[in-house]
Amino acid sequence: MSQQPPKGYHSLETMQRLQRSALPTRDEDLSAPDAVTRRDVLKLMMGASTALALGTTGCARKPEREIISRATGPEYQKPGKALYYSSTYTDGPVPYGVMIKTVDGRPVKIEGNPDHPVNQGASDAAMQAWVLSLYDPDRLREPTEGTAPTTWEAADDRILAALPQASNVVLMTRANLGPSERALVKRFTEVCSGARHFVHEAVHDTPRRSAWNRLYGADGEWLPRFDLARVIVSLDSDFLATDGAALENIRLFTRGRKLDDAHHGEADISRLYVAESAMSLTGSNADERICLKPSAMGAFARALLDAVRGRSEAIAEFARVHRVDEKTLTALTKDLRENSQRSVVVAGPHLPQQVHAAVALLNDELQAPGHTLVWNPVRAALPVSDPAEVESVFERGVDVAVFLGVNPVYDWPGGGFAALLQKAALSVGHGLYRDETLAACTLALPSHHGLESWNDAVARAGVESICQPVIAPLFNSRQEAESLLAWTRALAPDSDPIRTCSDWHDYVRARWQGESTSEGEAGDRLTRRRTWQDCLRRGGRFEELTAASPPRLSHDAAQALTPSPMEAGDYELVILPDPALWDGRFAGNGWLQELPDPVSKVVWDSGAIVSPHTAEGLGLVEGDMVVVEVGGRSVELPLLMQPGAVDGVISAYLGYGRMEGGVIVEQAQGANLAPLLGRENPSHPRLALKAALRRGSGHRKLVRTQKQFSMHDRPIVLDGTLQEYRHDAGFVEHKRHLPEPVQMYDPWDYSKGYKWAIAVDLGACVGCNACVAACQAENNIPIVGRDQVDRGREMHWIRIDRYHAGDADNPTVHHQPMLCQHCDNAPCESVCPVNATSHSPEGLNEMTYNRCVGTRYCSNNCPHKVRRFNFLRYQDAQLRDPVQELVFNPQVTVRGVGVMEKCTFCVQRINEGKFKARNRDQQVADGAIQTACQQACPAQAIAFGNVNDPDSAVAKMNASKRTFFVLEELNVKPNVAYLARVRNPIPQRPGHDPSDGSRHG
Amino acid sequence: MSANPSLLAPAALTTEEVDLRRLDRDIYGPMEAFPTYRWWAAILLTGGLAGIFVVCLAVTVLRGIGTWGNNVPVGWGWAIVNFVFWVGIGHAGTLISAILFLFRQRWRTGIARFAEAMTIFAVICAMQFPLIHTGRPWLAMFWLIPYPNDMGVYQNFRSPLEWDVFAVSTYGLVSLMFWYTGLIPDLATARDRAGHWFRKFVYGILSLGWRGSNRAWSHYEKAYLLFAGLSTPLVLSVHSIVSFDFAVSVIPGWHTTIFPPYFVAGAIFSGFAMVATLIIIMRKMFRLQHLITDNHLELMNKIIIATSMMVGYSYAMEFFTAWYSGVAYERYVFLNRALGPYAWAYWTMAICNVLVPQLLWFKKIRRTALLMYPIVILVNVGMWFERFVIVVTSLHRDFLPTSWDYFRPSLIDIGLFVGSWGIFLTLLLLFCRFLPTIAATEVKVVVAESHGSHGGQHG
Amino acid sequence: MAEPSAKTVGLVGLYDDPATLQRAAARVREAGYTKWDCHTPYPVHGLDRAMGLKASPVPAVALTAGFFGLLAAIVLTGGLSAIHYPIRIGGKPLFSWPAFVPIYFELFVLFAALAIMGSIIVFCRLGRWHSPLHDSGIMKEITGARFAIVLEAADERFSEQDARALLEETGCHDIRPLVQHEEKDDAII
Amino acid sequence: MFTRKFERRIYIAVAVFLFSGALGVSFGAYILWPSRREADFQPRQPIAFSHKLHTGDLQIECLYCHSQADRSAHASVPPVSTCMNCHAEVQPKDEQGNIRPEIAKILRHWESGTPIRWQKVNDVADFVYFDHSRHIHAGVACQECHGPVERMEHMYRAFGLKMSWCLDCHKREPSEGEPAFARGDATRAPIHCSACHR
Repeated sequence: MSQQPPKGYHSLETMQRLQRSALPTRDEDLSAPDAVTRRDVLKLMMGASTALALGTTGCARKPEREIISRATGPEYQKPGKALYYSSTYTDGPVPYGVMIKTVDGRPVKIEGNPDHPVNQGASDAAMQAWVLSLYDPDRLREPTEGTAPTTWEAADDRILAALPQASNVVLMTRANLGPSERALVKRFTEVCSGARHFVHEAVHDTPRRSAWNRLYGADGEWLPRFDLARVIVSLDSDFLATDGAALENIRLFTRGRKLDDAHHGEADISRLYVAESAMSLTGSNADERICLKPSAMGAFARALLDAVRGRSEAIAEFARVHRVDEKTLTALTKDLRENSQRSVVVAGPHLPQQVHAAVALLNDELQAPGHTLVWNPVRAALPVSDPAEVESVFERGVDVAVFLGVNPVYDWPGGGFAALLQKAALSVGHGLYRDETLAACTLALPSHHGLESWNDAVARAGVESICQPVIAPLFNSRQEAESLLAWTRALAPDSDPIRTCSDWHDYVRARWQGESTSEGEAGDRLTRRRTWQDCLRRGGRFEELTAASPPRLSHDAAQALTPSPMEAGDYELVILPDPALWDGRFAGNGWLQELPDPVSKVVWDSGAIVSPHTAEGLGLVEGDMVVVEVGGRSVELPLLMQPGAVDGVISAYLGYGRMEGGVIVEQAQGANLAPLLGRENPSHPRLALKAALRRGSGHRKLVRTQKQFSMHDRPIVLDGTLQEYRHDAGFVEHKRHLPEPVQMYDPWDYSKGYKWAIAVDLGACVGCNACVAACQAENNIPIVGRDQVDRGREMHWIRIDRYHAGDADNPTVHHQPMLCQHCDNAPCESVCPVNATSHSPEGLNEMTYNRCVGTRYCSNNCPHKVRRFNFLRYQDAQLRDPVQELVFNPQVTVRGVGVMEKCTFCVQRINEGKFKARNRDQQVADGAIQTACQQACPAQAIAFGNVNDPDSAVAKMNASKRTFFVLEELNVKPNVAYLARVRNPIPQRPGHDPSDGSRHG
Repeated sequence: MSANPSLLAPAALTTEEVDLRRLDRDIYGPMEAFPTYRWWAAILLTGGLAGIFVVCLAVTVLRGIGTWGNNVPVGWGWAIVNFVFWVGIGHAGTLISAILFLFRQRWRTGIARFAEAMTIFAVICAMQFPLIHTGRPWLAMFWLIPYPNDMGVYQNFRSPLEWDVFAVSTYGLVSLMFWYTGLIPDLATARDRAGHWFRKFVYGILSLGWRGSNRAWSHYEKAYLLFAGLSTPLVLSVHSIVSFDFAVSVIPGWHTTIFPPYFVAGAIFSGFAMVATLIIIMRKMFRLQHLITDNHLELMNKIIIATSMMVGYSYAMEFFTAWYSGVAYERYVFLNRALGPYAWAYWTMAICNVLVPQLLWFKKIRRTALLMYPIVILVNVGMWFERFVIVVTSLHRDFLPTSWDYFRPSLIDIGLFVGSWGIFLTLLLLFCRFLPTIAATEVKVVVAESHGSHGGQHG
Repeated sequence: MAEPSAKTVGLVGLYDDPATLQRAAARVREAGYTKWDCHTPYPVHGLDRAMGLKASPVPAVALTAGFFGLLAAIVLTGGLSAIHYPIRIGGKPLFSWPAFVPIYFELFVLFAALAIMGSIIVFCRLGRWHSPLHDSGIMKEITGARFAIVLEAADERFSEQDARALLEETGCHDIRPLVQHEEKDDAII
Repeated sequence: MFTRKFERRIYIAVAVFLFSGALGVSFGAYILWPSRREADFQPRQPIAFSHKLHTGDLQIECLYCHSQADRSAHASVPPVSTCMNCHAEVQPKDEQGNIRPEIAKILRHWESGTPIRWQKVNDVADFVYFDHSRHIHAGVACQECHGPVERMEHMYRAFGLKMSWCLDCHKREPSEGEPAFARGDATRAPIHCSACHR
């Protein structure tokens, strides 16, 4: 060490270059200016990224490794550095804007696109899980005819041989086709004589949509502005989860409930009334929840209407007939009357048209349209075709049936589509998996994943976005639209301009460039190209939705719809989309299967949800198999007892009981509810008013990630009412449980440098699970399967704890995201014998996987039980599979068997942000580092940052008077602060404490 | 210092007139004869059980701890229960050889050797479990030991598990040395009695050339006394430190200062019960009833009932402390123990450990091997359940109700426990075959003195 | 029994009860012998005094070793936790000595115990397997419950006649010369 | 049977056992000592590229080829196109007038567009997240970890790159003028676990 080695690069020029590179670059949010060349690059990169992935993931050391130096360096791509591409998530019911993070040419994480006006950077669980399905090994990898593999040419030949002669061609697609796809479908039906386009969805809002069509004479939708409303009334509408654009609804709803300690005396937050038949996510966030059967919803809306119009006895009568607390309804009426223009009533899309007519009248009475309701004339989804019409077409015989991305054999209302399919001479299924429909079709054609596709989407008027591929196709697949384009081109006459369209990418781009020129005369090639690139970079074309001229309500139509009382049987059945799996299209996605249901916490399965009283009445316990019967068709599934459900109402989720589509689908339990979808009730297919429920045979345990829902009088979630808060912003102080802490040692000093912390606003969190899925995607968290969850070995680093309080039949529900609290006096650290978990000077509780020997003592000693252990070789199979392993985030170690793991506050992101700042001799700016959960959260309930910076968001939240820490009485000094939830129930009635029993003196 | 010998020591520790040569014959005879078919059958059986251990261990290491019943609130299951159980059993031997030695309890000589051997085998069984319960035992076996390494990382000496490494290995090593020290003169006798050269060779090597020189005896006796003096705090500390695994944590039901004495009392309790369980069979097998007499059994039973009362007191005290603390979490844990999903385990423990031993108040039962046998068996069962109750019921419901869960053992859990019995009994059978099961030299002193043929200068 | 190459290294007197042995030992000591010893099947109380043995140094050795163990423990725990690689653990200081006490105790005991074991081997002269006592079969009689006084020829007072007379005087009826067969190397077996 | 000779044999046996044990352990430790074992690794490379020639004799800066080292966690190995920046012109020939074989290899890769598969020389375990840019910005010279590359005809691994070796540098007390000194940190670089492991 006598002689310093010469510093090879430290010439003057190098230093200058170093300083130059310290300037901010836009390397992280570059989208490709020229996508055609980039696609070639992507193809090239596939091999390299596989090799690199082998190198960068996994705990195991591989002795000899290669560095592959390409012939030419790809543009923008830096090894190990993330590149973000904007795109659109189109698999769900509502198109959302996304930013796709790619590392070394492979997409690894989906984030919301902050520029997209609907989701504004937020994401939901299905969006987060989108990337997993890209690398699903169960995807259909090549075209097949029957079970034999075939080629695209052969398949095309067969189809094109059949199409020109065909007189009856059925083209069945999803509802939310993008504008380009809609145009192409139209062209197809034009060039292919005898072709009819049908739209199929199992979950749709046809009752509401057709009601609005009749009431307003236009095919549009009302978008509620929950942020502007002071009184929100939901009639069986789960708008925070499955009804409408949930990400936007959550954002607006929580915006309407923001609190500011400085003005706590004038605090005014919205009051949410939910009248519902089962405990939904929205109902769990209600300030006042009214248990009501679906059949009573129409009467309820009419009673409210009458009461608001001044006939108060109507509501009293309704309360008496339906045994609902009259005081609540009276208060609701009063609230509505006092909040004209500031209240909104929404009704669930499955309810019959007459309910929507009454609700429309009510909203009109409240002057909601134009104030708390905004009219959107362009809908994301096409209207769904009438199943009876489709069936009649098939009954007459079909020559060619083409199914693009739909699975009617599984989810056809009433079932029995497989028999109809037999009547097609040639059936062509085009999809991601060999699902039920593809398995039944003559030709099964593999589709591109959305991340391999060009596409566009329209979310609403003025919000059009582009979907661009971020990886070359993994398999021998072809995009559905590409196929349709190929067939259209082949059938089109020579003069048709579509003959010149080379591929689907060209088609989409031409449409976008064509439209952008229509506005002006200039329109030279360069401008058009630049506009297209701008849109691509930004994710689309986003304009503010103007409430220019909302249509007027036709009172005649409303009156025509109003009467007819709903007749109900002993049991009413509501069929709901699964919050994670939707209609079953995501059933092959392990992350979503293992995502706990936000209300029941059931995973990998679903049951018939009934109230405990109903179950007791039948002498059944949870897990007993029951038969649900509607009109002679029945489904057997386990009973799920749900406090808060209404007696005599059964609710059940679609999306389970899939028969074909790979290992995950096969592992999942559950029954297919589609056969019970409306035959008898075509106008409201998801609501059966006359259902039967009887004991089935056997028992199947419903596996939940959480078994206890009572808080056991412990000060875990603290909450208060708006009254309390107005009186004293620091009301939580009286409920905290804080004995004088005695500490033997002097505490460490964390006041210098960074001190990372998280604050969670329980008043904002609605319990939607987006954070859980985002964490799973970001941190390489394994899927463990139903059996392992049953044994209590789920791996989620962040979970949403749900507590019930108050009335057992209609409980108050609290959601509490629970993650590693990064305690400064961490009990886990001092018990680890090998120093595998320790504290950083920045306040992080670190978990060093490679040092861990797996004593599990840390987990035992964790009071919050947030540590997770790799009991088995959960990741080994995935690591061995060259396709599946691509999904791993290379910035996070993949944990092997016998290793403890837990939330790290996304330390990979902290380090990345810190290094970036430090390389530029700067401090990390507040908000520059976001944890995955924070980034996904649509409610913006989570803040992360440096508490030593008093201006940081987290420091401000920590300074709130509502702040408390979970189990702070143990003096573990958590770094995760919770802000007490402020609920807004009807102001206190004498002799009744509206808040729950989780009180502490 | 020395207790009144008449309190515990009855007059006769041997039932028949025994001269020293007869004594040697009785003690060394079994190890010099060819093994009986019964021995072969027994070792085949226990060896088979030990084989189960090996198979279950292989499954565990290859597939992971997930083959057990453990889950996230209950991170420790049967492995740690078994560890504490075996360590507890491993207390009787050192206690008999050290504490009773210091208290000059002469009756200890009859059972000391056997109990010490049992201690060592129990500690061997015990040491398996903390190692194999780790997720990555192939690393844990190195990384828990402070040796120079290229990582630059060492151990966390604040962790009770690291204390365990030091405590249990020190205890095992010291017990082994203590035992071996006691064996040296007996090995010399075995050497001198040996007929076959190989036997002579092995015992000769092991006895280190012991010649019974009084100059050696002088040092030897002093050293033995020191060993006893050192082992006494050691034996108390080991189970105290094992109890720290729980007491140092924050988990309600674990975080309690009563644990060290409670654990030590329990360890003595279980240790004596186990000694009684095994020695009753052993003395029958080798016809040593005249050396391990009913007096011995009665004395052991007295200690068993005394420690049973201590343990019972601890059980009661835990409830009192929980109630008196006013901490909701503590109160809940104890109510949950007695009334929750694991009430069956709690009451099994309470009945076996507190109620059943009360029968030992009857002299008849104390002195009849057949009558006391079921009692000591039940004490063994009860003490296993005590550890189960402590480990599992405290963990399965702690602070946040959302993480509460239930623990069910798997077949592998059961296999490992049964297999550890196989290891223990195999070692014990080998011990009975190859080493003197009674501390012959010490018994000789007692016999000589009780015959009144000693020098008379010393009492 | 004695062979031509044999060399008498001492004289053994065998007794049948420990009381006689004690009296004899006192007698031998009074006679001024220094290189002699008693061999007994078990420790005979009072014999140390009869032989005039000094107190054993084992306790001092054990205590010293114990303190070395303590020191080692302090250096090990404190040095590795606070100096070599200071890692923050559980909000405790780097040198949180109360948490190290169990290790201090254990290493104290371990070192002391190892020292005792070592002392036994050294002071009791173990690990010396060859001895004419074994070859002559005397050892067998001792472990078989007889008692012996061995007067070594190396003692300057030793002469076979005097020694034999001394032993006879103490009431010994079984007096044997102790013979060493230096060359008898094939004695294995 | 226990003669002096026998005893001597036992002593010898014990001594041999202890000695060979000690020797075996120390030899084994020496052989297996990770940092020693992994240093000096010198794999065969597909092209006999000389760092000595390029960076030593020709004084080409490290960052010319490893262009991401100051901006990214990975230093990056240059694509063939970077070689061609010079070798499009610089094409030394041997006596027969043929382009030298190693240069010809590059040209072949360039023309066929096939990647070069280099053998990795300096490597750390997967669970170590080493960031080149941080080290370069902190003023650590390349040679401190990679050894005297400018004198390496054939690239080899100069250090074992093991954790205690990293810590030797990280643990140093910061001297005046270093950023850590200004920040008031106790050590020159972070020594907490998540600095490198995540």
